[in-house]
Amino acid sequence: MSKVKTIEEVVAKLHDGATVFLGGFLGVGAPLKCIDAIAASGVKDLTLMSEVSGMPGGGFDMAILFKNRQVKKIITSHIGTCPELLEEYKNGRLEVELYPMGTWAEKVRAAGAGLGGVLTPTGVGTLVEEGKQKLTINGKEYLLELPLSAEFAFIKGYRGDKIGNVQYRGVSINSNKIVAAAAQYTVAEVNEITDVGDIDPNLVGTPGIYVQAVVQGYTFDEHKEVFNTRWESINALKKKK
Amino acid sequence: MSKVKTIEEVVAKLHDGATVFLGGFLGVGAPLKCIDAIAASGVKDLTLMSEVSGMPGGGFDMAILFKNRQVKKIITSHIGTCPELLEEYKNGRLEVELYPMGTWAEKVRAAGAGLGGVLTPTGVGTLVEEGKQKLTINGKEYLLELPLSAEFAFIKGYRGDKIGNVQYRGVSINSNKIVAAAAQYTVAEVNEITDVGDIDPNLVGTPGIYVQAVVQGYTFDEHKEVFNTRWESINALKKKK
Amino acid sequence: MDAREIIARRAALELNDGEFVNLGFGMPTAVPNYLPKGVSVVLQSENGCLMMGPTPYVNEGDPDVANAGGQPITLLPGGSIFDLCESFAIIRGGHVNTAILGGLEVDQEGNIANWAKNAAKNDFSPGMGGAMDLVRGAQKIVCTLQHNDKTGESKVLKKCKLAVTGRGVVNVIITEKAVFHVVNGGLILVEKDQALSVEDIKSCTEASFSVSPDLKDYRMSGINA
Amino acid sequence: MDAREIIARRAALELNDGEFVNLGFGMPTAVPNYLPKGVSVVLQSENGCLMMGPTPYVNEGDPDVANAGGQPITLLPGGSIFDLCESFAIIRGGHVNTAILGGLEVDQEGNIANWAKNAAKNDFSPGMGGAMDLVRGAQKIVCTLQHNDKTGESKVLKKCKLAVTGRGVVNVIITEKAVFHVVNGGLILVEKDQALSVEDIKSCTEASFSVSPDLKDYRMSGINA
Repeated sequence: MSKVKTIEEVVAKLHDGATVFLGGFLGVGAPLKCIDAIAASGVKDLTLMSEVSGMPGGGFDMAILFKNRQVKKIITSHIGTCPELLEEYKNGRLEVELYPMGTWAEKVRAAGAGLGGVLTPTGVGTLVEEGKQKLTINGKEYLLELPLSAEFAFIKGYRGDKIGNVQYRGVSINSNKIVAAAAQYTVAEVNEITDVGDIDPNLVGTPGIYVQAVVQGYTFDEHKEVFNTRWESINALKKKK
Repeated sequence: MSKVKTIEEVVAKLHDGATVFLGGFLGVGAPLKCIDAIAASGVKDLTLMSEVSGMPGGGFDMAILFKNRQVKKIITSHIGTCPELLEEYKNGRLEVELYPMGTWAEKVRAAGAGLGGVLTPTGVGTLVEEGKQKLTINGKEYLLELPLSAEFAFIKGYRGDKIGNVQYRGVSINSNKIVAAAAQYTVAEVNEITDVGDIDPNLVGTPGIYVQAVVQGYTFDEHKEVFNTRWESINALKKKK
Repeated sequence: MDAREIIARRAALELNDGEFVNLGFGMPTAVPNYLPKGVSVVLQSENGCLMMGPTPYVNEGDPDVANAGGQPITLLPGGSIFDLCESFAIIRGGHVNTAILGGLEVDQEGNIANWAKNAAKNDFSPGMGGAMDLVRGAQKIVCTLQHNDKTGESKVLKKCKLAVTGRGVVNVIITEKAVFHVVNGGLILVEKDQALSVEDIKSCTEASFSVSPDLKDYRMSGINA
Repeated sequence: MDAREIIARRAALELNDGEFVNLGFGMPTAVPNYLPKGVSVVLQSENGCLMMGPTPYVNEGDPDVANAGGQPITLLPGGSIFDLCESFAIIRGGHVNTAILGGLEVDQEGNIANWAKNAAKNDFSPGMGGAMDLVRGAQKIVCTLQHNDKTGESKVLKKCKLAVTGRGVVNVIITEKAVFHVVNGGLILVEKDQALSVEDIKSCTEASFSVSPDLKDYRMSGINA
């Protein structure tokens, strides 16, 4: 019962109007190959849920989905970095639902963890309060924030085994570990697919119980090249003297 | 500014009536040397907070603190395994406050994470409801569970560096990672104290920001021997044919 | 064959290949011994791992690998380790397919009591441990218990007398005499010991139940199933 | 010296050796360049690490090590990595000693506005990102901003006009002309540009403030402090 699938197989499960978590943070730790396949599939009216939006500069990561007008709504904490998204938003074709970054993460965690909600001090006294229940605990005000889940999650791991265990590498763990637990169908795009038993149990970031499919992304060498090329193109790396 | 201290130094900070988290789960991942030092210190009227109680069979782990009558109250999910605790309880000298195991963990996490509380379905319709606010979210009932914090936490890690980063090993991570974040003064007892930079950033389970002191516990070799001896003494290991 | 083995052999039939399973203390721990051919499941230990394996030999215990009883275990290939918040997120979040629990009592509304000897405050109950989380979280809850106590009283009741662990949470009740499904807050007898009539089951059961039109003889893994 | 450098040099004096610090985008990112001798701090990047180091060279970027702006960074020895829930648990839970943030406006009640250009719904605000969590969580909130806008209007107000990020959360306000402490919901002028009188500060500041009996000349790390 291997969970290894092709990207085409898993993307074919999407439908117009689907709710979809995209892991990553401004492109780092993003499931780049799955995003490209979603773009190619032409599926539309998606509700994307992502901690933040695309890597500054555009033309990378989730930007293509906005450029193709495949997204109806985004639920996130920040949209300022992705020009293609902003274009859709300013033209009135994109609905935006904003939560503070830590609140977004807790809402998704709550969904995966079977909690009915969490009380957070973040956003008290701000526009974020609107429409939310406020509770006072020991004299301090908190907002009740409800769970946020989706039908699908596309995450990016370093290594994944055939039963869905995922090992992360570096800060690419970011939102991937959180959204993996909160979707009905979680797809892990990884640099390397390993045999069962090849990942030290201590290094499993997302256990296979949360994962429905494992797909091959860029190899690690390709992954390095993709990012170094991208970062060089936006002058994000120091020049050698 | 090294956080490395002696066990005597950190235990001297305790006071009668202190609230203290003990990491571990039935002795596994317990800060055994710190517990012995707390016993030797004679500090009393402690409120202990521990996910569960001592390893079945008694005479190990936190048992000594009950035997010495140093504990006024325990906040936990289960007390059935530690004969010394039960003796105190049945004689009316120990107050017991019980929460379901997952609820206990979420309460402690909430304290460390600055949340005002979480809504959990666990315990709805049971004695656990008593005195708690009940909220209905989308037609389902939840209990509001409030944060649980303490003045001190004693945790057990595998390796710790001089700025307080802690790496765990195996299931000994259990409650240690959670309680480390929820105390004002967290002491990490480790098998090995390392230089800064010796722990791979991906392997840090509790970052130094949560840790105030690092103390040398049993070396890893001693640690193996302590557990194999203990487990053999309670016939928990298979005999070789 | 004693009642405990009968129940474990029947409970094993509730598990499907590839499922993630949590087993309570007592009778449920014997279930993996009777898994049908071709069925392999992943066992969760709620103290923080998946893919629990057998007990290690003397001197070969890993001091950092143990089960929810504090006893040494091994991990099978493909195992994973996590902290207790994550472990109960897995449980509460509905990610465990099946939990098989021992019950002190169960009733026709799907309530289960398995943590406190009685509901009184001075009962010195050992505490609920992880049982309340499990009954609210796992997708399917199987309650295993002997049909009657030592004095012959039914443990399958109209209403639990002990303090309950959860209300309306049980999906399947397995005793050594019968198997009931809990559907819409009522019991349906789906299997019974071949040697007993429906009337026999009625006379040793306090709970009301209906009889499945598809009533079968009691099945046991490795015996007749 | 331009206003931004002046502010960064002053803000650097708010940090103590060994502190865990979060720096917002813009001016605050320059602060580490001016840390006083003997002061070293641990920088958190809210996307999931502690102990942020400098930008790597071309072709030496690690594809899995980046900051909260999606830009490549390095980690210093002693670094640690965690997911976003943990990162914001660190922030919201009060474990960060000091956050230095840029402000669009700040007011005499300690309110700060730094995420939305105005409070109207069709403002196309970029979103609050992690700013609302930071202002509620860090032990000390330092708001840095230029004293006046391009038209000379004060940005240190009686009441923020923009949508606020948090209410009553700011502890220290640093402009290129003055430093205020926020105490009991009111401002105290604690430092001012030596070339300016208290009256000068009053005339370019909309907010009311009292003057510290211990009023000092404006200090800058590496210059006069």
